[in-house]
Amino acid sequence: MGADAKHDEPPRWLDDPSNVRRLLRAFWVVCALIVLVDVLALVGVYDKHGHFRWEEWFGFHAFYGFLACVALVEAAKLLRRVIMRPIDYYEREGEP
Amino acid sequence: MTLTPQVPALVVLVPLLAGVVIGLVRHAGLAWLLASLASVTTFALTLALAARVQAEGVVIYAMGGWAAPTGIELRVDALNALVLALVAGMAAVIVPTSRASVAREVPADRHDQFYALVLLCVAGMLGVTATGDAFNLYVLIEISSLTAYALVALGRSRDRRALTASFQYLIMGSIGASFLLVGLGYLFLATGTLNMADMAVRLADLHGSTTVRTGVAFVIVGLSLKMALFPVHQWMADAYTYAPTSVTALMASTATKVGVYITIRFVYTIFGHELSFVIMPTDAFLLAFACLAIVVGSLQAIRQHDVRRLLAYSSVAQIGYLVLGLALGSALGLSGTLVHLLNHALVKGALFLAVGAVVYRQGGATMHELTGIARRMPLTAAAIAVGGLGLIGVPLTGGFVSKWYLVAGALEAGLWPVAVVVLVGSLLAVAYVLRLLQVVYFGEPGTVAPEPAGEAPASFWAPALLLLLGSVALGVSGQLTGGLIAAAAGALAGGAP
Amino acid sequence: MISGLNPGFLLMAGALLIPLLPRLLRQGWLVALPLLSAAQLLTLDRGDRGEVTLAGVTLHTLFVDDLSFTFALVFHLALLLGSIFALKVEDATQHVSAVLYGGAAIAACLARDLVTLFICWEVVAVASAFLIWAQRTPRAYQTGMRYLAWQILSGLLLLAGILALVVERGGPAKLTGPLVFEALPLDGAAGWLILLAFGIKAAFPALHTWLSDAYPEATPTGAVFLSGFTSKLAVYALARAFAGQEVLVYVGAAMAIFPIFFAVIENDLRRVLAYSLINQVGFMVVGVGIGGLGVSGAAAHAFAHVIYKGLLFMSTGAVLFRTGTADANQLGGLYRTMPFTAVCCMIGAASISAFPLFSGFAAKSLIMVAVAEDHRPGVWFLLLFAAAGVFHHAGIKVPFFAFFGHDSGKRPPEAPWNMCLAMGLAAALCIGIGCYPPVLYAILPGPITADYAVYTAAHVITQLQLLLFSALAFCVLMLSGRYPPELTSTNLDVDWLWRRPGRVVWRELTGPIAANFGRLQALLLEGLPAAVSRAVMRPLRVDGLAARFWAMRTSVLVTVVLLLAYLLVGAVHAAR
Amino acid sequence: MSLLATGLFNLLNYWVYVSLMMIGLYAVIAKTNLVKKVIGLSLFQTGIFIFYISMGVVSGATTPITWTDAERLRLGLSRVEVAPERAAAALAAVEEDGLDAARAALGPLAPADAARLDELLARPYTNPLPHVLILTAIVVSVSTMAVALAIVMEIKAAYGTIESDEIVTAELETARAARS
Repeated sequence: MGADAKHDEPPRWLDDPSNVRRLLRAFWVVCALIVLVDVLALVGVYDKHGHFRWEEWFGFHAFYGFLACVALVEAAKLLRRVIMRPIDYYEREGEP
Repeated sequence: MTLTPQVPALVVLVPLLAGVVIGLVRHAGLAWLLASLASVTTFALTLALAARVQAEGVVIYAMGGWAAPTGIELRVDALNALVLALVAGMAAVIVPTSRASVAREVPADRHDQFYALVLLCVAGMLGVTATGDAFNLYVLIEISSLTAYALVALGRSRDRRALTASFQYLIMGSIGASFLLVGLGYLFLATGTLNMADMAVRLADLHGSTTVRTGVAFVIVGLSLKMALFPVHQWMADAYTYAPTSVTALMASTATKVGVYITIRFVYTIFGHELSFVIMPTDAFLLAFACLAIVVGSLQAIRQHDVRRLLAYSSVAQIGYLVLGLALGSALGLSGTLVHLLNHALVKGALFLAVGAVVYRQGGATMHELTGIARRMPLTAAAIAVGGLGLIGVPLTGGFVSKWYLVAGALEAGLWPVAVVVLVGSLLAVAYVLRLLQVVYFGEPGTVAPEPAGEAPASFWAPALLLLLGSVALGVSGQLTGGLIAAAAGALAGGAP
Repeated sequence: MISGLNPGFLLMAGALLIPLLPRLLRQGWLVALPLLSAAQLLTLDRGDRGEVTLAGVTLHTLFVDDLSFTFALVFHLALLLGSIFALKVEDATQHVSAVLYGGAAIAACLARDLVTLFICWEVVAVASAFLIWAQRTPRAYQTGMRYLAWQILSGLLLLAGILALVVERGGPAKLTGPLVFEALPLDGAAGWLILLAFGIKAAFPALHTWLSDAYPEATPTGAVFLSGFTSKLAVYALARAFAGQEVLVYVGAAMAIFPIFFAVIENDLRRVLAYSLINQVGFMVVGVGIGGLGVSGAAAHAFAHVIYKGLLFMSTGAVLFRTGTADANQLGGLYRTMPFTAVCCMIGAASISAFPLFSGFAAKSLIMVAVAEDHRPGVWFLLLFAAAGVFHHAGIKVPFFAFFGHDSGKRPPEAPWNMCLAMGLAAALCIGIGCYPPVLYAILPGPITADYAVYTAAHVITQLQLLLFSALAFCVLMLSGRYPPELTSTNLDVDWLWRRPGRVVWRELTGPIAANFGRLQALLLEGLPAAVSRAVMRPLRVDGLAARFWAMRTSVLVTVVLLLAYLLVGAVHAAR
Repeated sequence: MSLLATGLFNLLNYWVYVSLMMIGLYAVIAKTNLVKKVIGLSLFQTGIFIFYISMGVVSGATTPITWTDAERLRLGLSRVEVAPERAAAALAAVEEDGLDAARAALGPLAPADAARLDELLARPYTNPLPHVLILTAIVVSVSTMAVALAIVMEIKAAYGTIESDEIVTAELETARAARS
């Protein structure tokens, strides 16, 4: 099982913070590109054939996805204040 | 003179005489041998009798050649042929295989007495079932009960509480029988006969005079005690817990069933539909307590630590089902009762045999001693598992068929709450059975119990599995339910829809 | 092979052989059994029927159509993959219960009449509970009991519904043919009872706690089976009986939404997966509620879901098996020594998030299209929110916290070969279905055809926008430190209601009755008028203990009371 | 008042039976001494015996022994004033033609004597069946007592007491000891 062998192993590519930064930078670029693809739809290269009118808006899915996740996390943090209990909550007092 | 016409009498006489003879032999091995022979012979006789009933209809045998109503007659129809075969069959399975557990649980100098008592008890139960005479019924009930008290008391070498349990059983049993006696007295007063068939005819003409109604009340309450119907069930829990395990196996599978049989006989054959259900509110009375029995019995079972006690309380609930079916007053309900009667006898007998195996190996049968036995005693564990599923009424066991009938019967009668009680009872049964299985297979959480030395002798698990096979056959084959049971239920419910 | 035989019965019979086989043979049998059964399934034709007579009751045990075939097929896949994953488990009880469980689920979705369905429904309930108890901890025991109580309640409701149906159709006597399991109207008690029964198994909101409570407590291999069968069987049953019922659309939307909030703050990764399972089933329920294309979408989604959710539970199971924990805050950096598991986990994550080229994409878009075509903007918005959310927690959180993130220093070996094999196969299926959806579409029920075009530019681009920006949100929140830390905790759910106040009430109400019936009797007796009590009852009192002699006294007294009551009632009855 | 008196005295046996049963039941319920409980049970059953015996009673009946007409007539004649030769004629007639002929041969009697004789000749006998039954029930009851007392003796040997509350205490102590 989890033998702690940190010191003997060769360093991994991901262990290098600069590589992580590089990875993130690539990710920003990809995100920017995927929104910009919508320009093609605006100029009529492909058809969005959305069922709702807001689906045709520029970058709608991207912004909705971003906002949804931020809202989700912030709401969950609020939820945590209400429902978080110690791990043995039910065992501790619930038992007769 | 061939013996064929004498079969109805022999069914009772063989175990009775064998019991007397065994009481004289004073040799444990010989006693066991004779008892086994007698019980197997009796079983064969009951089967022959059942075949004859199926071929010829009601078989009537006048004791000593005195015709009824002067003489005492044995009267065997489809219903009691079934119960006779059940009682003798359980004895034929349990008595021959009981040697190891008796050797462990009963003092050596009492073995001959033990087997003699067992056979007398069986003879009493068979007699009760076969007789067509009401007073004879009382006497035979007392023969089987008196021997049963003594058999329970024999558990004292393992636990002295068997004595107090036996004493309680004796007091309650005697009061029950006395109530029955009083009730029969009133019925005799009103009808002037003790022959059941005669009594039925004359009661029909009396339209429930005060005397008759008093008699009915005494009989029903007395029988409730005898079959351990809630709320007069306490004696059973104690007696089953402390009696020697083979005695418990035998009694749990036969004694209360015979009680239910007598109740059916009285309510349907003797009192008849009008007196039982129209003039007297027997159905409401029995239904109410049957429902309570199912719920409270199961709840009490859930909380038990000793498995024999758990099974005893489960029996309280199961008797609730039996009574519920007969109180519905319809062919469907009665079919349910009869299938359940057979199924529960098989399953409970098997479960108590399996528990006997645990007692044999572990010295006790609390949850602690059952912890994780599946690893070393897989066959015993399997018997407990299958038996438990049979108690719940899982499909493929007879329990499913009987509960199906009961629920259908309740719905047919428009009694929604009763159907719900049956279902809730099954839910509670799931709880106590799975708790048991959880302990048997995975061990009680957080405890370590002594590991058993190994599987118990075959004489424990083999008969248990045999009985369970019977229960499964009951659940799978339509033969039995279509044959004797339907005939019996149909004939009894008679005019009722 | 055998005409009219429900393959589920083959599996259930085969399960009983397992404990009797020696180790190697058992492993072979575990793999061969689902294959044999699948072969039986594939030889059956659409419209095939089968009957079995049990104790005089004829059960209509088999009916094959596109809907039942789809579910039966994917259940076989799940059973096969799960069996391979669990091949090295020594505990025969787990194998027996897993195969019984899968077999019963398969038998249930091929059942033609409601009675057969009910029987299999109960076997599913009981067999699956053992996969939780097999963890053999006090906690697992308690959880298993709660789980089972819900499952049995579902069975009882189903039975009650069936009985109500019999009554609605004129009683047992008027019943001529079989009680065919078909579309049921929601206009009487029967329909609602059955819907509720299915709803429990499908983890409808507020009826869902058994799932999030129990799956994380199951054995590492048991959770794989659990994730496959129960809730999907419920989806099948809903699709069969209640397709197109408006109410399911709203229930499904709620199901898709609420669990993701719990998933974000949950630390136990298997519980995160359990919540996302509810969320995914929510999508399916919406599809069923819309009907038509929605049912196709639900079936497709269930098919894909069984495989990728199995894969996710397998990878977290492998982690749990190797490290002994599935808590996010104790894991991290495992990609170093468990690279294969990490890759498989990410494939599963990509599938559940519906990345193009993964199976979820081929399935989920059907449901989204069905919602849109049914003109339900509100539901559409909610589902889109849920789709973003599920990527956020199941797609990113699970692989990230287990295999990357903060290095826990744990260096467990790669999962055993059989686990890797099972995960590899599941991953291959996820990609296979994602890359070539027509194989899936070909078997689906409903109006969908194999040439349905799911890979349009618009679909792919909008989906990528949604997912990548969800990921962006995760990155931004993590980098800015606004992401909630992983904390070991119990998060309350609606089950708090019955595990805390409900439990107290129950104990107060039933405890005295059940544990000490004798005390109740004492209470009743002492409640009698004081004079009577003093004169007659004093000898009855023993120090509050339901001791034997005391019980005997009360029994005798109760007998007398019974007699009097019966006589009195009889007299009143006769007087009327 | 007279109604009450009739109820009380005509049904006296039944009142006794009910009282005995109640006393017996009370003893079973209330007594802590096990032997007293057994005595209570015995009383209870004795009550039932009286019930059975009472129900066989027919007022003014003879013992249920089979008499021939001649024997019955001879008994009757011995109780009334009648001339010996008429008695002889009657006895001869009863041998030939039965009771009715004998009664005719006897001729007129004093009214009191006639009524007396008629009653004696027609006298029913008590129903013997309940008495026979109760003999059996008594045997059963005796056996029950025997078993009960045997169990009480065993309890005395095992617990050293036959007081139920002391037995309960002993059991509780055993249970407590086992727990600790």
